[in-house]
Amino acid sequence: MKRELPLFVTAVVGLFMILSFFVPHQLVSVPADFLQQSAVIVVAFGIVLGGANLLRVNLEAVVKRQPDWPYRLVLIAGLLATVVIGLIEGRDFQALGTRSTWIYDQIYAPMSSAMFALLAFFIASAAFRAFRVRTVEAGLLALAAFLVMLGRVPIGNAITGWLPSGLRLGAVSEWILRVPQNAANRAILIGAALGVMATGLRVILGIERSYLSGEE
Amino acid sequence: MLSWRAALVLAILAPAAGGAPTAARAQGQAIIVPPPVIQPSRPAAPRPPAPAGAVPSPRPARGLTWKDVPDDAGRAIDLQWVLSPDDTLQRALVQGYDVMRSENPGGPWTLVDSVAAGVDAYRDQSTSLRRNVAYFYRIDAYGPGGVTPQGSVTGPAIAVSQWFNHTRWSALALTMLFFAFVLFFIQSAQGEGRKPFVRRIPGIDAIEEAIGRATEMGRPVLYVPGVQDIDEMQTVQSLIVLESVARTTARYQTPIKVPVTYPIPFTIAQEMVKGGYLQAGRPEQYDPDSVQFVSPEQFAYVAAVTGIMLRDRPAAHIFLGAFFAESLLLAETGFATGAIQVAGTANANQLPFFVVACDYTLIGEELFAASAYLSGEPKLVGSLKGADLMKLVIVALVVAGCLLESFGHHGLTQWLATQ
Amino acid sequence: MSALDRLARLDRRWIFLVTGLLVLIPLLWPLNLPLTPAPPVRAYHDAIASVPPGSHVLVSADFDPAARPELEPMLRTTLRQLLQRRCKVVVVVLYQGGPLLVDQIVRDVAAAQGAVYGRDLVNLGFKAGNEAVMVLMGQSIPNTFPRDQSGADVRTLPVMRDVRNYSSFRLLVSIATGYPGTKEYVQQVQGRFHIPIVAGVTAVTAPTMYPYLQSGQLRGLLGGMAGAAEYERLMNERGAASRGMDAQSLAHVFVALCIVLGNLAQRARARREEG
Amino acid sequence: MSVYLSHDPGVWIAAALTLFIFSFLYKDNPLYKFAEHLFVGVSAGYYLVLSFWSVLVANLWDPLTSALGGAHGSPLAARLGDYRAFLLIPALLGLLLFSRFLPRLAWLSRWSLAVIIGVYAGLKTTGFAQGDFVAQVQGSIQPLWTASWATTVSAWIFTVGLLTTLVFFYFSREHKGALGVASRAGMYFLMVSFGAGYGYTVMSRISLLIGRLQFLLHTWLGVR
Repeated sequence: MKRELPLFVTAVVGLFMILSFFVPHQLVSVPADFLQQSAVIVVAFGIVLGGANLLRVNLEAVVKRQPDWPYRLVLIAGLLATVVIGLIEGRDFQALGTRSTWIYDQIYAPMSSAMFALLAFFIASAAFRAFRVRTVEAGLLALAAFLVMLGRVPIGNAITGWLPSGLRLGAVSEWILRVPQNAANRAILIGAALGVMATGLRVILGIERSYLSGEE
Repeated sequence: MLSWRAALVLAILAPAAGGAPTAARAQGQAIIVPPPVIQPSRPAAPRPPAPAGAVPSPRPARGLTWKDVPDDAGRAIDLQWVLSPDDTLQRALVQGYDVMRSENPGGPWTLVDSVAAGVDAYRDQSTSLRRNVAYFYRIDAYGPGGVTPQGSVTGPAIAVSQWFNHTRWSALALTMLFFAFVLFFIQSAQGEGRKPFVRRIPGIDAIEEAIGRATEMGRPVLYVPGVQDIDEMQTVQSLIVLESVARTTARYQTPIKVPVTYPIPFTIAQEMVKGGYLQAGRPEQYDPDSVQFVSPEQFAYVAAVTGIMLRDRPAAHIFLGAFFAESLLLAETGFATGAIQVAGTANANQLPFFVVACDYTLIGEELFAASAYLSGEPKLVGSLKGADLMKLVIVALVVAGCLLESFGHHGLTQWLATQ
Repeated sequence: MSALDRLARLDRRWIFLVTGLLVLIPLLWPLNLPLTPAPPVRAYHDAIASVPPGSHVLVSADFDPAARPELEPMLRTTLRQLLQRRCKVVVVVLYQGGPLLVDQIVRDVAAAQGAVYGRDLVNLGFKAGNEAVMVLMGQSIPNTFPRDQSGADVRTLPVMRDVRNYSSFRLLVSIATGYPGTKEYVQQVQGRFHIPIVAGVTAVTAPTMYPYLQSGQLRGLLGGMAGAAEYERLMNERGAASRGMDAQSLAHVFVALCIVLGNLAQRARARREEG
Repeated sequence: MSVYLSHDPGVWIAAALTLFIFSFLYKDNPLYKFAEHLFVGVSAGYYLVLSFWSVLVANLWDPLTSALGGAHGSPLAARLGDYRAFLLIPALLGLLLFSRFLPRLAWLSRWSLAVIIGVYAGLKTTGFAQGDFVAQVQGSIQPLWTASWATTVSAWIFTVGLLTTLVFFYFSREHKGALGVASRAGMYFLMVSFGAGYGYTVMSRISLLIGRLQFLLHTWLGVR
């Protein structure tokens, strides 16, 4: 029962949500909307659960003096400071001039951007080390990358300015994106949509029941 | 022929084009009742009484028609009217129109809303509108010279709730067809009790190979279930695959590390790994800390995962799920550590980085096939067959559609149209 | 050891260094290469330019600081174009890391354009729940966002007086970095509520948007910093995106060069190992 | 070119943290580890506070207290967007998640998971059916003969690319013979698409670095 009833709930809720996509009547659309609201709320509870868990795991690491415990302390301090300040500042914690805003602007945002900026370096390094042209497939990949990369910046058109406008790098890269890229992309989208729908159906009908596995 | 909806959109997009509505067709039964008694001050209207003299009050709007908005829960009524002849740019006699509503042709009237001059359509979906109630509508033109009620009222207009959204016929038909295929193959695979044939998918086979390598080297396996929450089906799929992977690592007695971004998938990932160890008959070896909640922030997560790669040095990296920009950081850092890497995602724009920097990549649908393929269970594999049959239907649809379009027939395209 | 051989063993940190310098130098000494707006960019600009003055436009700004260099110039220029057209702008944020950043940009542009907050535009702030929120907005926006970013009751704001749900808007502008973003708007909103959508996305997501552009589900598209710069060009501005395009050009050439050199080096090594 | 250093301590902290993260490019080091752990802690805390105020308080606590306080009639008279006392259900489901801290009651959290998974599986199934499946199929249908030869050629290449790539995803047969040829062509289209994606992405990545360098140069060092 600990497993079957929840599976039954998933099935009922899932089928009802599918139904609500096709049936606008209030007897269906209002409960469906309520279920969506509920899911949003439960997920928010989950975030609190996650925070508590993070705190527990790292406190344990500090208490046990694991090798990297001083860094864990930094993590705990960051977490607690952000949470406590945010809760004290109340529902307007995001207003201008609050401490939460300061933490966001001076700590969270710069680090997030800096991590993201590392990608610029990695993309060059990946191009140098990993783009191995040994097969026709890899050759096509490299060629398309080469053309699109240059075609997307002003310099691409500048160096092919002597060609008719339809053959300049900008136009060629647009064509690659619009035709072959688009075709393959669309097949991926359609295939993935079938995958999502099949997985969704299997989960809803409890055929793929394992998301509620573990012991009884 | 222009559909009513298209006409409405056109009318909205070209408000000042001479003022003639494109298609004012009476779809609702407009009954003409005697003109209402014009009172100098109407209780519901916010407009001040007309100043005497100076500017003439505008001539009225006319030809008001209504239509119940289709495919909804009886929450809205569409109105359309013919602009006042004075509603032109040259003669600034009309500033706008008041949409008036009453449950009685004789009033009392309440103001629903006002629209600007040049607008000849309105969708009444105010919260005060109730379904299955007969309403009467009137459009009052107002300007500097005062307010002129429409000469007639329209009604009774009733918003009715519908049981089926007709714009979704094609989605319904194709979804049901697909579900029927999947269920049929699941059923027949179950009946026959043997696994239907599925071609080899190298990327999925590589997962076990990678775990084997890690075992030989005595190093852990890193499993990354994407960076999205549980509302992403790729995350759900990845968590399902995680159980099979955990079963294999349990059998090989190789530690597994699963850093997770969101709490709900974290909770499920714990269940999955535990379940995998249970199925492998080694529940005592399950380490609750092998699954680790990190942070929903994608780059905080990446920072933590690259930390694991550099410090714990797993020999196999498995990235399955929804990925965004972090795919390159993960795959390239992983490449540098020399680990064997298997990736899979349906996020088409991240596939290039995985293809370049990983040993094997599951592309799009292959990710969704992974759980069925790995489990080898006949009924799950059966669902792959259903998807395959659907692909043949799609090929047929596209070919037929292209041919029909080439010969100038647009029926199929219109049937599929969702907008 | 030949030069190519040495290249094959090159420490990746040298590549990091060159990349950094190629981006840094043009920021200090600009080259001012010319820009030509691509058709999807022009369509984006024209879609906004054809919204009648005074009508409402919904702007969903779904990005965090990480996507700021690409999407902030788009959001700024879009808000400027909308406010100059006297459109009523309603901003929402569905992406988790974004609310504060977006609020700063919105207030900044509003102040510069002399727009009055609450009358000409409003920022409804963030709501968690991804697509579920998008669908909820289709029922009622004031119910989904009872309070704006600064906590004011939205029903008291003049700009929200005529706003009920998607049908109150002439156009939806989705400026988005990932999930939830443009794709979800197309799936959940465009399909259900039939509102025209234009989008500004990062260069990464742009190729996946082409199918939607071709099928008419998107009316216009800005892709990455180039899209932002070309849009600035159409608006006759020279903003942050236009200034960054020189660094882009050099870096692109370098990455292309990396592919060629990497392969030459690898081939040389392979030949030597054979021989 | 002139330099004018920022006087804002916040900018100095932001610049330092940026450089700590960049130090990873040289190698993993204590400064990077410090930034990494601080980032994880602060970001998790930020999401917690955000969910608390913008969902738990705004969408649950506020409507619930006003409904139970009898602010507008019966607490059970729910309507679209206004669920009153029914909100106790998600509140209960949310609290059940915390049963995971009590091993003997941990199974209770499955109820919450069951509802969440049901809602999203159902929502996604139809969302993808309409947006990615039907709409994409419809969008792929185009005339194969047009007045312009360039459009016609593109239409053929597009259609062949789409169909062969779909064949690549066909699992029920071994890819041999005609199927093998088609699937190989599909593979080529996929590779061109990945290459194009890689090339297109470079711009995005460089943009981010430009953004950070602009911050360091202009905001922090004040280079004019």
